[in-house]
Amino acid sequence: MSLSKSALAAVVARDIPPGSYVNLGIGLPTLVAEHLDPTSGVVLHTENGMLNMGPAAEPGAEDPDLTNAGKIPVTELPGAAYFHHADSFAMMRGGHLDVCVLGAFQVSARGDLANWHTGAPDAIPAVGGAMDLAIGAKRVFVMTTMFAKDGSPKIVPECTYPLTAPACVDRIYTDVATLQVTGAGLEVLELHDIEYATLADRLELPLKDARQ
Amino acid sequence: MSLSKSALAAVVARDIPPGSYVNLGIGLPTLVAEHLDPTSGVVLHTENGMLNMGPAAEPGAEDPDLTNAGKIPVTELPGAAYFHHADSFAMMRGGHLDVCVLGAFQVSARGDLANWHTGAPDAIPAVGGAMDLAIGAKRVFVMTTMFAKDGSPKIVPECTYPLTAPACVDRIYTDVATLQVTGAGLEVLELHDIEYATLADRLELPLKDARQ
Amino acid sequence: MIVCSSPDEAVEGTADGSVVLVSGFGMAGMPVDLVDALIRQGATDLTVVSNNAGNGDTGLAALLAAGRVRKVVCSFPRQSDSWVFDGLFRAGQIELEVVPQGTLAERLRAGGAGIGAFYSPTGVGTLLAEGKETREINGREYVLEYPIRGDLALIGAHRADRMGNLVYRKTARNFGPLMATAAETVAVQVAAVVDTGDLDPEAVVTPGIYVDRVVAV
Amino acid sequence: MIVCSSPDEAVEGTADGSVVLVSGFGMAGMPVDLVDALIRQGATDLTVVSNNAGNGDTGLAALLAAGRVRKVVCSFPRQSDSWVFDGLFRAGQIELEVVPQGTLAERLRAGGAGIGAFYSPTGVGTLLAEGKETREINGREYVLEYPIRGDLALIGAHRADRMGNLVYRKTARNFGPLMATAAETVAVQVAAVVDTGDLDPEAVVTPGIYVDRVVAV
Repeated sequence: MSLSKSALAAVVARDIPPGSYVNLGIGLPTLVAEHLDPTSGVVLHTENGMLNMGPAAEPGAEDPDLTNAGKIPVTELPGAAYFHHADSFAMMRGGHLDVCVLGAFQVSARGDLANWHTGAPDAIPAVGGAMDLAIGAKRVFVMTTMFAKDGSPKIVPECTYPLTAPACVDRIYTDVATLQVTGAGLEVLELHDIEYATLADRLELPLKDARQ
Repeated sequence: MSLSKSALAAVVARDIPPGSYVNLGIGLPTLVAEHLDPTSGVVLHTENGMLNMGPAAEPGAEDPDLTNAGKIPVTELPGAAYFHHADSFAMMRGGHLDVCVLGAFQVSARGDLANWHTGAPDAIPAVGGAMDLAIGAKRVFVMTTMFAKDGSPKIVPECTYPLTAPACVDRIYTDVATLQVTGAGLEVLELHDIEYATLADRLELPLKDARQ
Repeated sequence: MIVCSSPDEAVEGTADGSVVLVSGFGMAGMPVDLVDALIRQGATDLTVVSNNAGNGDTGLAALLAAGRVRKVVCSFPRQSDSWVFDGLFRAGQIELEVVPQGTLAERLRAGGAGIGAFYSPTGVGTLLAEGKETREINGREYVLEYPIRGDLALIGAHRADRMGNLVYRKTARNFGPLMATAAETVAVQVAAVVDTGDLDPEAVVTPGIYVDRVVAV
Repeated sequence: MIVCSSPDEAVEGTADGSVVLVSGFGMAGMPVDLVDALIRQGATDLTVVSNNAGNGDTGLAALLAAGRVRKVVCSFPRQSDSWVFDGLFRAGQIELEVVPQGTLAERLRAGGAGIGAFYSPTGVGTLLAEGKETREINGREYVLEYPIRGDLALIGAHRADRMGNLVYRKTARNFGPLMATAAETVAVQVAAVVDTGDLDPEAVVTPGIYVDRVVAV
């Protein structure tokens, strides 16, 4: 079976080195937090101005002044620090975050990311911190399903949606495969219940099998 | 008699509006603090990272972590705030200080200020915050003696020393006269024990008598 | 610095056509009472700079619904509860400038810090850099971004002292300290005004020099 | 983040030719023990970025006197007690780049914040802008300034927790928070290392993300 959302989050969590400073994007990436070993020393950053963010607040214990970037009430861990938006984004833009995990509409073979705008004529564009995260973190992980609901792949030769940032993605985690972006194209690191040949056939781009 | 340093400082203090945020430069301008009415609500900024600076520390009560820009131990008044250098100079560069009072080697008829470098070949250049203050404060007051020790005027048609900033000075307070810099040259606002004709004769530039 | 007796006093004199900076990330740090006062004050044809374009029906959303806003400059207008903005936008009744969140913050900081412009790597190669000047510096491409300043800033903070020194609370800090530096008139709503000397000078986030009007709500 | 057992451990591995950022305004915030350790460590041909060029015979002045510094980037080298630097400079044994104090601070901030360059009004029309690119923006002239980054930052702070969060004390804060963002390796000396959770999260000035090594002295 391809990976459930939770199982995919566990795979991403596995690959985050202990002690990393990490930003988890809104939506699917938020699930990664639940799979981080509390003893790993991984510190979560939320771009609305906090380091050492804790889990979501228990019902009834929400504090409207303490939310994550998705505006969900969260909690504070010992060693937390608060700062304003210019300091928070200086932290990102300046390359101080070790990893950020982002969702995606599309990722191209060279690591271009599209995750903020469908390009639909009636869409209201809303970028938030996506572009800052994509260019800022030392390593950008994308977490997504490999195929859209219509069956078309989200990993594409060239993005057709408007870009968030060119050539920014390091690794792509999907329900059926983990892919590494290299200067020479995409390498398959692991597969989940799919044959290599099947995947290669469904993606319209060259792949290299780099499974151990 | 021309004004003593202390009397000159009192004249400058008189012209600082109540409630102003003020930076007093190193040296002579520091004396202005002693003449500010404590009920005036004037708040002193020191560019090494503090607002609401108090008087110099009493002997024996010095704190090496609390100094002014001249590295003299000072004190903290209620309502003080500390900040780092980028925030402190953003405050200046961004035009948030109402007045700064600076010393001068020379001031030109159009308000060019030279106060950081004699231009002597063996001088070690040291600018500190002089250029930031000169371009940043809403109003720049210069406080100096009118004449150098050799009798030459410090108010000159063109500065011969390297500039701190062009056209930045609003008003010049000296021991013998207070001058306003205007788009049309210098206006004499008050004289201290010198005849207008004598002053006009000793300065090699046009003056306008604007005394009330 | 004036301690005002009402939010209405704090927004007095706002002119039509003003650029208004509104703090908050969603509702955290949103100065709802000041925005409500601005609605009563009546200024119109406003440009609003804020991270979002209103949530639900209060605060900024109410100002938009009252038809007072010509243009919104923000990073993230579209949310589950941004129906007021969505309706106005789709009806062509409001202008939108979308700015990456970090660039929005940095442009406000530049506005307050007297920086003429700066080169940012954010947005390079995207729709949001189209038409903007770019430059390669040390092998990396940057886009030139200009400061943002407001005529009025409306800010939600936690506590003020009588000199206008401010502290914020948790992630409600967000854009407040930046907007406080970048507007001609800065009005702040707080939960309490405390005596001068009651705030820790090491922990003051916005020094009073930036603050013109404070009101406890 | 490592809590080191000695200042020597905190400066281990410093390479010859490094750019070293040294906090402090005069002696306030000067990491004297780390600088002394750097002298023992032996790295040479250094470029030092600091507000001053050493005071008296300790700290930065001692590093200069030991002949380890090729170049100083600072705003104010000449002081009543800067005899070590003065002698080296007059003997042509050290290079000097003078930078206005606010520009020095802003260049360090830009280095930490990923800003490619910025336009500053400071220094326009002076010797210190000679040879630099200028640009008129909205009727005012600006000079283009580039970021400063270091290989190593040596910082004097007040307290750290075990995650590297820092607080400073009074005007000893000065350049520390900026330099902490702008170097590959950041070493900090503090009066005490406290337990994680003992610092007020609202009052942390330098978050631990910026800090690599801490030593209590």
